Amino acid sequence: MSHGWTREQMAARAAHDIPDGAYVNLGIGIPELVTQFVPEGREFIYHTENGMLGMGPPPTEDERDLDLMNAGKKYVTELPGAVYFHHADSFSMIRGGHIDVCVLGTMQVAENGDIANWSTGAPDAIPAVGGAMDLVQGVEKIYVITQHTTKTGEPKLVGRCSYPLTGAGVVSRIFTDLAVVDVTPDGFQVVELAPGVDFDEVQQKTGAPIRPPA
Amino acid sequence: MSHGWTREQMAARAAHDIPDGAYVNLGIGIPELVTQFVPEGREFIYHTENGMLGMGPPPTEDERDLDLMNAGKKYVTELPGAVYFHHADSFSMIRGGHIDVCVLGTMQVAENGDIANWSTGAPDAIPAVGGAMDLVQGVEKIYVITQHTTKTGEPKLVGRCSYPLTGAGVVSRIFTDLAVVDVTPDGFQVVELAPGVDFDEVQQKTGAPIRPPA
Amino acid sequence: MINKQCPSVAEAVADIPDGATVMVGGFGASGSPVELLHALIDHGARDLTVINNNTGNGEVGLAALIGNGQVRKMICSFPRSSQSKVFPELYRAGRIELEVVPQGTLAERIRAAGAGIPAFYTPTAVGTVLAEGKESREFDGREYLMERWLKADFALIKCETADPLGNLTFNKTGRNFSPLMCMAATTTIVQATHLVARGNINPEHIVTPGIFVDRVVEVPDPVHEDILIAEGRRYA
Amino acid sequence: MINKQCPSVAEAVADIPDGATVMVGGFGASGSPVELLHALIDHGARDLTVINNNTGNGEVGLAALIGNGQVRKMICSFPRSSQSKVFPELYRAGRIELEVVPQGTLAERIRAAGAGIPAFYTPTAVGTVLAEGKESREFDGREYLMERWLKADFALIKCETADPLGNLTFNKTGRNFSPLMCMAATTTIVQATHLVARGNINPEHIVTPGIFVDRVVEVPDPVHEDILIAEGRRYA
Repeated sequence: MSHGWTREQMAARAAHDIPDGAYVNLGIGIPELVTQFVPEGREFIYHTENGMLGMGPPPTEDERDLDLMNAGKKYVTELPGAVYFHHADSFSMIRGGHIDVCVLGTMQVAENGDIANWSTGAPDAIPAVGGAMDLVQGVEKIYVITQHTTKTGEPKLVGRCSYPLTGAGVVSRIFTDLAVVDVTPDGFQVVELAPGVDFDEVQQKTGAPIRPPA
Repeated sequence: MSHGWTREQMAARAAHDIPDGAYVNLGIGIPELVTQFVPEGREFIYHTENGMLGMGPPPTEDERDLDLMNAGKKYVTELPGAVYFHHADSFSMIRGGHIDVCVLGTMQVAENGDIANWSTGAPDAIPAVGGAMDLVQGVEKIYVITQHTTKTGEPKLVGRCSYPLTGAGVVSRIFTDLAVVDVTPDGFQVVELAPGVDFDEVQQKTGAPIRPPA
Repeated sequence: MINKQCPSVAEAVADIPDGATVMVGGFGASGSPVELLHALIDHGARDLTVINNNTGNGEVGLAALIGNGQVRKMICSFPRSSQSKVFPELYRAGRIELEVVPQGTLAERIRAAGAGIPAFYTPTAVGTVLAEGKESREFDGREYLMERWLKADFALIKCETADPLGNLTFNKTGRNFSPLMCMAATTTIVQATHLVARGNINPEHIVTPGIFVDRVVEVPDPVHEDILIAEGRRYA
Repeated sequence: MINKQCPSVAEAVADIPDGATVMVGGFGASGSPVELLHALIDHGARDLTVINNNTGNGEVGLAALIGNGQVRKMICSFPRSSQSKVFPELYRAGRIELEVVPQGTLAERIRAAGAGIPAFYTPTAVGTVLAEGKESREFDGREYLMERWLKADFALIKCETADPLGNLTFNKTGRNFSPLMCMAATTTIVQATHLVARGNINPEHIVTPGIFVDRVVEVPDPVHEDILIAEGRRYA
């Protein structure tokens, strides 16, 4: 019997909530899987903050251009209608509110929409923020895809983030292996439960009060 | 016997002071004549603030492209090595100090380097500033070419401008029909007298103290 | 498949409401979206705030829109030209408002709006009457003025070549304010002299990425204000 | 005739003094001016402040410059990568300084320097530890941080095609920060994979106008950090 969503199913569920024609920026990790699950009849255009719209899948060895990378420094390709631009234009798209949806992974997300996904704050950690703080402030809808808990079972959906914030009050919706959860003015709200998951399990694995689906 | 400089000679004298390889923005009127007097062995690249470097002379009827205008809305041509860009990039060149010399006409210029060349301040005047205030603040060397006096004999080199300022303390050097005049911390300083002009005439036609050539 | 093509200039401007703020690309006659402006005259929206470097030429395009009484306020750097009579007459009669902005500050305010920068500092206009009422501040010993972003509800833009995603190229100095205005308007409407299939513009040569464009109308053989004026034409 | 061509990378970087602030184009290995960086290692200037998005890869290019002890301080957005060991080791040993700047803020600060904008406001990093010590201010009910321009003495840039006036084009996402850094440095030094005659780049396709460029060196068939690393190479 199935219990919860796989990584692929989480990505597909997130893709389901992205409208046709959206300009989308995808974080590294599970968010990258979104490209494989674009619903029939829809088209998303992918933005990579290092200066491209219309990013396509990884190249074959023959197709590879050593200058054509995504923000995660992986080789990618260009789709018809792609365009290149410099970093100030790229972050104008982000900061200026032109990107419709950003899908991020996270370490923690709080019931007030705070997100912490760039640093553990450990004394020997090398702080590396990249474009995360620009994305969470600039993009209209911030979606998060994440396992509901850490590998050791700690909640990733929490009352307040203990790690240093990437942004305050910015997350709209969270796609976990157990549920789709909205961040509302009243805190976490389950929108949908994954197959075989009951609400009590979600509440138990969430580090803050959460409301059942309506 | 020659007395003073013609418009063409004023432009040639100004061109003489512009170094090889300079990026130059020319105001409307006498400054436009500078292009005809580039000294042998030098090359200037002309910037027009509506989005072009490498502006060439007016087109023949056949060459004319209706979209290719200069800042004075006259048809121009492109020289080899020309480049087009949008207005924010164009004024980044100006404001960011990348243009080496701007040659402007003026209504008044004061001994402290103030310039007034955009409005008489008359009650029924329609204020129209264009790029003048950007140019005088952004360009490293502001040169002025002007008749020494108005048509009615009033000094254009004055103690303080009576017209609304374009910029304060920005003018480096003035090329008039009578003399080349520097703006120094101690006020006007004649650098060179035009043929047949003596210093007393210059002093008499200048609305502020002026020092003779060294 | 995303397709931003719109069948006519009339449909492209049909939802511009009274009271809208409208950016209009072009510098003088160069790059002026004349067909879109004439469609806006036919459409009839009034009480508009219009942002353009100038105030139009002769009695066509932007000047005709102003002459038709549809514009409450102009925001521009240079509201005069040898062939502009319409604006000066209305302005002297107190029937149109004017905000004069230095040209580079106008460009940067528009870019700032598109880039999500609410305010910035510039040395332009320090010590002049255009600094009155503005905050000033010193950085590294030099005085600067604070300027705010400048947004619009709509932008009317002319480009040379577009594809259905709204990727644009421009022709020579017809580029001017247009790429900035595409970024700064909620809804950007473009007339393209050539509309080509997706993938037919080299991705390195695109000036305005389609993300900044909402509607594209093909207008082959566009009219040019200087030609209309030379022919003695007026639009009303 | 203006000609910004320089005969060798060694001559191009020969006047970079100890203590200089140097911007280095590139995002990871993409667009990294490896030959110029290696020339700077050979030249030996020390006590440098280097501005780049990252801190180099493997033990070549920027990482090799850092590893050679020539860099006092890095200003970057992301000083980690799977192949960067040099910087983390020096940083943990307290032998190199680090200023972390969000990527978009880094880009905009560099552009501001080139555009003569001493400061601007951004929403990025509001409410985070990177806002500490920064002025904040509310506009239209939202909080923003004030950020200052970021200038450099030199920029080291890789481009695809250049002409003798310094007009440049780039290759794909090799463009990244490079056009901004060209604007922001007092002296901009470019390595071009192709150097063509004046007039041989379409004026509509030029990305960086020559006014922002001081020296151009042709480096045909440039090496690429990812290839060097795959081959197990290091530069020292």
